[in-house]
Amino acid sequence: MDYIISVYRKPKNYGKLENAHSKSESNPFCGDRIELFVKIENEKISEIKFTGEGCTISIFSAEMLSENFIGKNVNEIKSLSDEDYLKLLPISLTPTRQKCALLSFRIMKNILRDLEKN
Amino acid sequence: MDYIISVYRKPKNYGKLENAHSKSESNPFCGDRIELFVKIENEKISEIKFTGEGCTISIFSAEMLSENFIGKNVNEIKSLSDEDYLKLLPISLTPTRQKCALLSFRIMKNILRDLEKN
Amino acid sequence: MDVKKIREDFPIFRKMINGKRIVYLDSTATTQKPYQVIEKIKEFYENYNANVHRGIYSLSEYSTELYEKSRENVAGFINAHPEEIVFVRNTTEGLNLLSYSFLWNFLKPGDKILISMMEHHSNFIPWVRLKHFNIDVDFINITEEGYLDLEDLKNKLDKRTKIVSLSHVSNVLGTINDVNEISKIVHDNNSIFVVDGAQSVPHTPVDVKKIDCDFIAFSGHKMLGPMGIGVLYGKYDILKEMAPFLSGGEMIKEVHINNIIYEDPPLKFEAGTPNVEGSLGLSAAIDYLKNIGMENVRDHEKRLTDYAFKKMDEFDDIVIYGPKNVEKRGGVISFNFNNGNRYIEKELIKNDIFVHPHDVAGILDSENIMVRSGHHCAEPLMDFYRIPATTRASFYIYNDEEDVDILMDGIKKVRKVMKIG
Amino acid sequence: MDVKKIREDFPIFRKMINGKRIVYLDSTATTQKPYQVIEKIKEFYENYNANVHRGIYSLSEYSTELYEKSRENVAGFINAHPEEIVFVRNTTEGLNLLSYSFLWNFLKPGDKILISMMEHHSNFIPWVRLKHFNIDVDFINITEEGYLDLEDLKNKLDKRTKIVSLSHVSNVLGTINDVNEISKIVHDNNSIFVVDGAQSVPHTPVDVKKIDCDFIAFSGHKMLGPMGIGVLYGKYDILKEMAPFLSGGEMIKEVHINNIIYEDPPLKFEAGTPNVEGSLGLSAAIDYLKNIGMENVRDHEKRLTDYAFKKMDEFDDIVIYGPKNVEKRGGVISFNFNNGNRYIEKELIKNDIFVHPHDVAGILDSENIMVRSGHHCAEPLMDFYRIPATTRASFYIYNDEEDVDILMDGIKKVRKVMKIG
Ligand SMILES: Cc1ncc(COP(=O)(O)O)c(C=O)c1O
Ligand SMILES: Cc1ncc(COP(=O)(O)O)c(C=O)c1O
Ligand code: FES
Ligand code: FES
Repeated sequence: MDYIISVYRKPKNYGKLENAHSKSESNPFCGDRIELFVKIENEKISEIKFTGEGCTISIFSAEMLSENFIGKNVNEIKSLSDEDYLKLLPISLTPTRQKCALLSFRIMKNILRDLEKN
Repeated sequence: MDYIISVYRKPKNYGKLENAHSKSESNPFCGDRIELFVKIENEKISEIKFTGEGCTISIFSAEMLSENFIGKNVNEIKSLSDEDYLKLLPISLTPTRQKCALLSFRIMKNILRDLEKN
Repeated sequence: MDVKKIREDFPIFRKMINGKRIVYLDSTATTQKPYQVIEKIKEFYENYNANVHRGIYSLSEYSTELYEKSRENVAGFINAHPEEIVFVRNTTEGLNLLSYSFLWNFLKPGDKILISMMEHHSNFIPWVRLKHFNIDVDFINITEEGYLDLEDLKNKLDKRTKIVSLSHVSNVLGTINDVNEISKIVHDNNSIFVVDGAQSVPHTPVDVKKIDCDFIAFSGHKMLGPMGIGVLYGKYDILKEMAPFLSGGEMIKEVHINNIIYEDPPLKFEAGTPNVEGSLGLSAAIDYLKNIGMENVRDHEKRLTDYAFKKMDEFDDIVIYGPKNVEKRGGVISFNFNNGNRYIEKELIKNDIFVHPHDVAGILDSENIMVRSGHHCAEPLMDFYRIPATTRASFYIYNDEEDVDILMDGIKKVRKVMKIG
Repeated sequence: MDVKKIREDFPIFRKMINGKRIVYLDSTATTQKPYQVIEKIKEFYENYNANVHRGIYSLSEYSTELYEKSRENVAGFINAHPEEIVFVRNTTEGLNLLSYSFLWNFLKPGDKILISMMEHHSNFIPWVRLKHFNIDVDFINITEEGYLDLEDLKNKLDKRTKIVSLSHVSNVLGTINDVNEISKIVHDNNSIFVVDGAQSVPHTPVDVKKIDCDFIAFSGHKMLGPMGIGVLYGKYDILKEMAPFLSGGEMIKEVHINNIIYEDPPLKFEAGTPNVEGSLGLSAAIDYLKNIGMENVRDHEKRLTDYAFKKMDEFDDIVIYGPKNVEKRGGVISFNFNNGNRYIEKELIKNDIFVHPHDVAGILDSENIMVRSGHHCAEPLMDFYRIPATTRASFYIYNDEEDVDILMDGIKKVRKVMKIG
């Protein structure tokens, strides 16, 4: 828990990126909103940042996501299910809090999906 | 029971009256309708007849009413409550069937009330 | 099907009145409840009760999970998706939801709605009331035997017809309408097909995909579940386009003074604190029915109806309404004592042929036989047959041949008391 | 009031999670149920279950009697007549009933409805939606401390104002609105006064004659009763004039193809099979509350709130919303960790002052303390305070000083875990 809180209070990747793919979505459960900024080079994630407000879990998850996904291949991320993603986090969550954790992951997926469409 | 059925099958006062006070009402519970004809002389009921369709209880009650009330003083009838009336009948009834029994009594009361108003 | 064993699951059948067991023949109005349903309600309030949605603490999370699991169970039961299952109070509310929501953003003056002469008031009044807004309502005829007149349906379907709303099984005649066939006819006309499933979902397998209906409504209390819970199934794509009906808590994503964003279906249609208890009770009832198998429920009722028909043949002054063919009708038997005539002469008391259904029910009740009498919330149908009422006996999984035999004895008593025949 | 003894009546409080008892502080969302209510439901289904109205057999007659007795009990509880008590599903449905029925034959384009900034979504969205029909809706301001601004009410009341609908007690701020006074103001303007009683009827004596409100709506599940049952009280003379809302079975006198005659109130407003179980459960809950005495309920909650306020004073970075004066508020405490400021700066995570209410609730839950977090279905109020959410603890008859102490320990844990203060 201490770890989660310390990450929550000082997330390293909190902030914005210029010239990045970005998307902002809210968690329907609570209305909290996160904006994700993603840069991709050669089908690989090169940079991720995020801003927004949310509970510990949502911010912690956004930070974890950015730390974990940088350097990963786009297709690798696309193939992850919600369950896969939740397993990457070092905590077990009730269904409601899973929604908090999945907020940034959903935004990530939607950014990739939009790119695919264009 | 036999008595009730025999009254029901051959009610003596079934029929219409010319130049009488009359009123037709239905039992909201079932839609059955009875029309009552009442003649009054010197504040006394001189004649009662009725027509209509209904269950055994309602027809039996209408017949009992007409037999019992002929000769009675109008004020006497007015002072009767529903409970008083039900006690006049030689049967005990569940709440729903009480509505059947009270149909003709309610019409009687309404006829008297209308007369009072005019 | 072991009816004696099934009956043991229903605490009410342990009850004795004047030393006799209850012969309950009014499941069309509401069914009795097995202990599995009653105990589920008790268990919920004793262990998990909390308001659902947006609660972060464990009880609330669990309660939400139970509620959504119930929804999945209901969905599976009629082969729908959980997001297509809206919990309502009863069939009546489900049909009203449709009439109001359609009025909000779908129906226009001059549009037409088709219903039939055999509809329950709940699938009648909500539509007829729309005349106030200059929406036309027309009525599909039925045949004397109580079948829907499909030719009349085809004739009355036209460009203006936006909605056709029909009962799957009639609660008076027992008629099983051929909804698969009707669905095609209605959709060929690009109209929406609403099914009143109050008397079908409890008694026979129902597969919304096969029927391809756009909506079906039914009540929990008519299928072993508790009162106060019902279901409206709707195709997701249509639900998505529809205006909300009730509004308030739970059914929104965001609310600001100048901007309200509604939830997606089904939550969009579930305003206020839902009846979690009811959903659980209904789910337990569905488990009970699935365990028996809906095919078996249907077969059992068909057999009982056939048996009752044969027994009632004995009395040739009794007239039974609705189809004679047990393949085309459910286990609902409406009848009258009237020299075998469907239509009844006025001045009833002038003969010793007719017995008022309320008298029939009253006398049967003195033998603990519980049947319904009256217009069964289908007055237009009573008008059609020119009758004030019928007596109705209806069967479910806890009834057996013995019940039919007791009913026959009861009918004999009615004849004796009323001195007819 | 012997809370320990009361708690023994509630089976759920026997439950242990991780060896600890439940500290339930979310009765504003829904209350727990005493065994007297749970057993009443069980007893009904095991002995008397039948559909009400128009049934001639004994079970149905008895079931009808039970249903109408429940209505009488509810009526007595708020000093109304039984014919003025309409059973609905919950407060939300009661308020929707009004908005739809008024739309049908009372409201005209250009008419105005007044609500306030502190309303629950259920007393907000149904009215705001009427803008679609060109009916105006305006919002009465509240003061920073959370009182209704009566001057603003007076200013906004005008000839066009047909309806004023306000909560009696706010489910976020706890504010008790002076409905007696408001009723006079509203009636002086010849407007109709609707009270959302969801948070008052369960917690304090309510006498509709004294208030002289035209309507009041409340929910059974918030006052020890089961889910799926609620009440709309209305003055009989107004109910009589109103258009029906839901239509279908039970609410009619006669139905013919070209003529429908509706029942008198309250049946006119109760379409379809009613929730008899729910009415009985609610009636049992009312018996339970009457036995304690509503004055005592109110006093108890006042005392607890006072006690909690004193304890919370310890933490000077906690801000509590709503009136400080316990005479003018109910036992609902919404708060935030935010350096004592009501309004919250954006970029929350950038400081170590604010704790997200969902984190508060999550950490409290790990100690079996169940509080609610979020916007409490009052987003416009959240907008007013520019906050995303609050944490809310609320009290009822089964809570005591010990619960408050445990909550305080929980709050200390939150501070420690979240490293604030
Ligand atoms: C003030 C207020 N009004 C209305 C409601 C809605 O009650 P229900 O969800 O039971 O319809 C609530 C419940 O939270 C409330 O607190
Ligand atoms: C065919 C049909 N439709 C609708 C209804 C109404 O059901 P509920 O009263 O549960 O809303 C009934 C119940 O009798 C019915 O038989
Ligand atoms: S509570 Fe809003 S994201 Fe977790
Ligand atoms: S049943 Fe109609 S009057 Fe008795």
